[in-house]
Amino acid sequence: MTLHIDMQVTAGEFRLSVTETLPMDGCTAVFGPSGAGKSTLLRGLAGFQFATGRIQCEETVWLDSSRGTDMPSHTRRLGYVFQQGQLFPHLNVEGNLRYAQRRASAAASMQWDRVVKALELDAMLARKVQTLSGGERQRVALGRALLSAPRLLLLDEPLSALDNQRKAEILPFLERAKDEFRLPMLYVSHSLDEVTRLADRVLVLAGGEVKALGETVAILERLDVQSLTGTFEAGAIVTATVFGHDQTRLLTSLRFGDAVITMPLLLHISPGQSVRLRIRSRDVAIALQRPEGISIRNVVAARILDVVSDPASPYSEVLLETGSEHLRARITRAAAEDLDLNPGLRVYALIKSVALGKPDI
Amino acid sequence: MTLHIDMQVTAGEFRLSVTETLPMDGCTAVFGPSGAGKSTLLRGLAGFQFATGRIQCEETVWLDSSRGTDMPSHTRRLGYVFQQGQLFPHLNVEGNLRYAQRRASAAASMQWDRVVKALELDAMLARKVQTLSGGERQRVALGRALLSAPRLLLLDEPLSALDNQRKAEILPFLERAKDEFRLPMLYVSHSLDEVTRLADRVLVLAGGEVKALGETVAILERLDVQSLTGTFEAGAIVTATVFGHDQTRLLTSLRFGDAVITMPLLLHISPGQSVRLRIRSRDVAIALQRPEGISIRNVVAARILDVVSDPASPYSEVLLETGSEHLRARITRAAAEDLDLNPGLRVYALIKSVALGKPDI
Amino acid sequence: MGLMGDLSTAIVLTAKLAGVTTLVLLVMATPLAWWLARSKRWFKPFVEAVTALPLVLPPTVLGFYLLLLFSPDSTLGGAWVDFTGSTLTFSFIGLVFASVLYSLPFMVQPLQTAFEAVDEELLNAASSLGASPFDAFVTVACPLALRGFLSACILTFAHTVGEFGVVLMVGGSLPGETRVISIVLYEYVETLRFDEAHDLALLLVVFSFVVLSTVYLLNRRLRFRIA
Amino acid sequence: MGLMGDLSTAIVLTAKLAGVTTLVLLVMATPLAWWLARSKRWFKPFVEAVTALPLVLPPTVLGFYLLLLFSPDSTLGGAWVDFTGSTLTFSFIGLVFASVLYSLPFMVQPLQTAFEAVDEELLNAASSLGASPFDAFVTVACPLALRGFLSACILTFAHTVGEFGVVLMVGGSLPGETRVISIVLYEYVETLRFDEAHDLALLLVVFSFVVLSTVYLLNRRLRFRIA
Amino acid sequence: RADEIVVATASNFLATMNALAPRFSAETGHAITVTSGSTAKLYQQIVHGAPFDVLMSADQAHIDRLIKEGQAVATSRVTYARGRLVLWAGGKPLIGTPQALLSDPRWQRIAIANPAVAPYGAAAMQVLAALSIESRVTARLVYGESIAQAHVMVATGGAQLGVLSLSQVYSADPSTWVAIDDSLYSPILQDAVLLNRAAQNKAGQSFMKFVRGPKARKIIESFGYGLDG
Ligand SMILES: Nc1ncnc2c1ncn2[C@@H]1O[C@H](COP(=O)(O)OP(=O)(O)OP(=O)(O)O)[C@@H](O)[C@H]1O
Ligand SMILES: Nc1ncnc2c1ncn2[C@@H]1O[C@H](COP(=O)(O)OP(=O)(O)OP(=O)(O)O)[C@@H](O)[C@H]1O
Ligand SMILES: [Mg+2]
Ligand SMILES: [Mg+2]
Repeated sequence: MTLHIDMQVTAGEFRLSVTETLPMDGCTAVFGPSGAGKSTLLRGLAGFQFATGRIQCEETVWLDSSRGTDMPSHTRRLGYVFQQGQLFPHLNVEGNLRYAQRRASAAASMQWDRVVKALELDAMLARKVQTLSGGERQRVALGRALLSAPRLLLLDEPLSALDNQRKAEILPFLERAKDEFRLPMLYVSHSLDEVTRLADRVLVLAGGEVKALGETVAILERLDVQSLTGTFEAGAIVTATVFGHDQTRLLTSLRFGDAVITMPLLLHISPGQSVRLRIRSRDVAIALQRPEGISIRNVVAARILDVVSDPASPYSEVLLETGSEHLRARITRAAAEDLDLNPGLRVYALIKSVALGKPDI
Repeated sequence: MTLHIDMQVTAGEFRLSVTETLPMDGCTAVFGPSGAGKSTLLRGLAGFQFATGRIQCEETVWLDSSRGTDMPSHTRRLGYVFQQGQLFPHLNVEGNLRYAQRRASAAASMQWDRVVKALELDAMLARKVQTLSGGERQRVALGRALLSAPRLLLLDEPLSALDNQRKAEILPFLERAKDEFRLPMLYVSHSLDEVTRLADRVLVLAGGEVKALGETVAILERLDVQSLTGTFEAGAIVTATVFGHDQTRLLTSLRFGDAVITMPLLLHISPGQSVRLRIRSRDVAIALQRPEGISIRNVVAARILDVVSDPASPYSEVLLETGSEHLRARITRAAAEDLDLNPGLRVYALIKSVALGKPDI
Repeated sequence: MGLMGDLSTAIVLTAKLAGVTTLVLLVMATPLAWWLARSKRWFKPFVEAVTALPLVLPPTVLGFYLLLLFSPDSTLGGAWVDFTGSTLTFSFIGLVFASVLYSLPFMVQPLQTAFEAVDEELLNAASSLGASPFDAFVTVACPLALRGFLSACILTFAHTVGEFGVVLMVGGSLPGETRVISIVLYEYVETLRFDEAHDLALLLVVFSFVVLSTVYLLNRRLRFRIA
Repeated sequence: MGLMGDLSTAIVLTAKLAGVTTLVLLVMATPLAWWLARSKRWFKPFVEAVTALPLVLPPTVLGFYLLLLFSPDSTLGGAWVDFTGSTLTFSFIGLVFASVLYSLPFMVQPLQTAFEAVDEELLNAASSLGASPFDAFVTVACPLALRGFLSACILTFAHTVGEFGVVLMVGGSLPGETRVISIVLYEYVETLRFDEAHDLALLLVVFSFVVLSTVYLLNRRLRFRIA
Repeated sequence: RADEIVVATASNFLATMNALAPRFSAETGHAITVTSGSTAKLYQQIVHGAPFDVLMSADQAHIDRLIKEGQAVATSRVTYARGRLVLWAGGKPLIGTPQALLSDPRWQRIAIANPAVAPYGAAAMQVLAALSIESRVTARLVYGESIAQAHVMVATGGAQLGVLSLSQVYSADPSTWVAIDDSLYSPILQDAVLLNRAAQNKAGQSFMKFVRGPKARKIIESFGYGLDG
């Protein structure tokens, strides 16, 4: 069950060349600077743009230019959310949604109520698409793609026009689409939080080439990737196991390495299950002794693996180990020097519970 | 030097009604949920949409429906960056930019080099606009608006299609446009960091009405506004005075209230000058005693003014006072209870220097 | 058959001819216009040129050549007689053939212009939703080109009503078969029956005005509802 | 004056008439088409209907009424004589007037279709950059409607070349003044000079084909460069 | 001193006129321009100020009208030709009486000029009436705008038989056409007249004289027209 890509697309002076095999489940984030070729990759996969090479989705060969195979887009069964929406101007909102629904299988067309409800499209069904605001338009585009019951969902910055509240509301819906319907997605986004939340793996593109592909955890920790993607949000991704929910204080306790940490309630995860958390370097502080009388609840014993300082930066990155997990702390160089932090030193990592909550997407 | 707005716009069932007077300098952020009427407000001001009421920009009456005055858009001398770009498809990138330049005053047309350089448009001047990526398109749209040498710049989510690195590169350019050319702007954005960075004041719209207008500092602290705008990034905005730069450790020290804090170097601000910092609640922790041997450098003595807890939330908001400044800390309810935090208690606010650095926009 | 009978026969015949011609062209020219709007083949400009050619020949001359083509002695005309048992010349069906050929550019050109204005990305969107190219053409391109269809149909219909050079030559002015209003009106003018000519011309103009206004009004209403 | 001389005079005259008519209509019909494309007035559909009316009258009949209108005895024709000293009928200028009227729909309709496809938001963008409505019309709407202009000009030009009913009536077939190719060709057919008719028709068709192909080829090149 | 005239000619006479014109110029030194159209069209143009000097009509009715309306010089009027009807089948040898030929259903389509607008058409209808074969023929008739168009219909094979003017087939092999007896229709007399604007025009007057002259008559006759008076 894989999507095998060995594709070249030429657009003017730009050349995209991608050779990768992606699993056909979960969400693959496509990450990279503006002009990297993210949209071009998606368009090539969808068959909107002339491509050469070979694409095979599960058993179906979409493209094989050596044999002259090139399945037309509409038979590839994919949903596409365009960067600019591309709603049909001659249909109203309901017309746009029904357009997709009517062409999907019967089973899929039963999604109607769920999609409409989740994206809060009820109130605008009768509206002309010309009268929608930027955010409303993108919600309709998303709903339309979901209603077409695709085998693979290609999303080109679907949430960038939405406000934080709407993003926070729609993200879980995408998560559900991914988990419940096992709908594989390729997700282009500039937002690290969206990616962390949704993506199982990340494909980093720059200059039309794949710079990295791997598990979200691993990729987002790589400093070279971070400089490519222009993010300052270095961090570590850890896997923790839920062992209890505190319904009064609305906290969930998790075991992570040797430590127990708490974070805002994760009700949908039952005890025993594990979750993935992204802990940003900037949210981690270091103490030499276990501090008392402090509001920071999560104090994790750890050992310093490395301290990376750069005289051109005010910061030091401290790499920590706790049990089998890694953490990163970004502190000022001044602090690292004053505390005399060195590899091997046993310290305490301080992590605010609040930082583990719903991310600020 | 003000922009006086007393305008009503009706679009289908939606009705926008705004009566406000905005100073014609600096940047006014327009903030609000999707569908709030932000674009409608800008379109009404630009004269793209039929509006009634009165708009007066400095001495010029743009609209006065009681007298039948309605200045056509092109005489209002405003720059507009559209949510969807709206580049001219029959011109290439240079053509689009020259289109604006040729219609601007001679003095303004000398901006060419600066604009092209700042937005890195050189390499794409000869390109067809159809071949631009989403982010490139928006950069051209921005450049075009700047080159038209407007008296007022209306920006409708100009950066939402850009990656973090580009955003970080363009923001300073907007800041310069605002400061050096004293170009007033109305800036629609969903990003709190953009707003904090650029805006002198914030106009909060919801359901076609102004919910709040005031200094960025004051507005962003208001909880009602925060729930309206769907942001979780509650915080406080403090004014601090620079008193020294440490060139080795690349830190700047600032006096703020009774305390001294350090943060990554702010070289462009000379000692004695003051800066505005937004300190997010989530970046502030509370300790009962001054902690030792900890990487958090900024430990500020403060007094608890209020603790707001909500049984439906795992969090408590702690409002702190230090000198004449206020701070907010978001901690878990559990921590607040365990530490027995109550109004009047003297505590220490812990603020990571890192959190004060370049924001994660 | 009285004069009024004659006239009303002619009116019905004209409406029928213009209607059938418009319908036939709608079916024939739409795919052609679509192809012209989307194709990138090197020979496309030449097809475009051929499409416009019927315009440059004076109607009578075009009629002359059509007569040659349709004549039972010719290959086409002969084959037609063999298959149908009746001649293509001096028959209603022959008139339709002639009008279709003559009015082709009026249908193709506005349609092509309208189709070219349809955003390629919307067709991509349709295909991502599972619409085949034909489906997308019918459900996206055509509705978006509605105004082009209207314009094309009006030009074609009106032009067929007004045309008489070709019709006279190929049709032979047979009452009830090929004698359309334009021929009747022509005869009035030629025989100096000015009063009747004025009346008929007025009738034609008023009727056309009413029909056209209605179409345009409906179009407006339609567009307000659709778009 | 030899026959060939006669023919070449007719060719030059035809080109001149079609060219002038197209130019005049370009200037006159463009603002009209723009207004029709953008206006939301209640009477717009009626103006649209009037614009299409010249089509429904048979050319000879239209010619007859134009003859009445242009005649020195009429108000318009008389005023023209008073002002210019020459008659409108049986003169080149009269032919231009007649052709302009007759070809109006062919210019207006494709232009209107093309203008309607121009995105309102792009005009807003232009005005935010300081372009007056006229400026935006010239620098944004017109280039975007390029294909509509091409289509309109070709329909108009070709139709004026092919038209002879009106021209014959209003112009009177005066060599060098009003005797255009279509009339010459018509006369060849009428006087049974079929060989000459074939030659001339072929010439006309080949020439038109070459011109049209060139225009379409250039248009393609142009579009590749512009868009 | 040479003058210039414009002669408006009925379409059916245009070919003959084209032969006459150079002769006239050579003889008198006057320049001549020939224009043509259906007689009705030319009449209307004259009424509305057309710059024509002479009208060569296909009938007498329009000349009557012009004279009555004071548009033409009555004294200049002349009958320059008499049209004759023939049957023609597109060049195939034709044998038989007009009556037999017209009645023969083998001719599926018979082209005549539109009787409403063309004198030749009206004459053709008179022939049918005189032979009492209207009922057998009418259903097979097709109508050309002019006698020339009727000829074209036959020449292209669209119609199989035509009631045409002798002048149209005169130069062809006589076995391909069958003349119709003059007594079966009232004579198709074609008149010419000098128009008012040319009343004082030397060239106009000399043209009227030329048309009556022997050289012109010979040419006219050579095109298959009869000559009366
Ligand atoms: N037809 C074309 N001709 C020339 N260059 C093109 C063409 N299409 C795309 N490009 C260029 O290819 C590069 C990749 O474009 P693409 O749209 O894939 O970028 P992207 O990664 O989606 O960027 P963004 O985040 O800004 O949307 C860009 O530099 C773009 O300008
Ligand atoms: N012509 C119209 N007819 C009906 N409703 C309209 C029309 N134009 C705008 N609206 C509605 O008015 C509201 C405000 O739209 P507007 O585009 O100003 O929102 P916005 O604040 O810019 O939202 P976003 O952040 O999503 O861009 C929306 O609900 C929109 O759907
Ligand atoms: Mg993109
Ligand atoms: Mg908006």
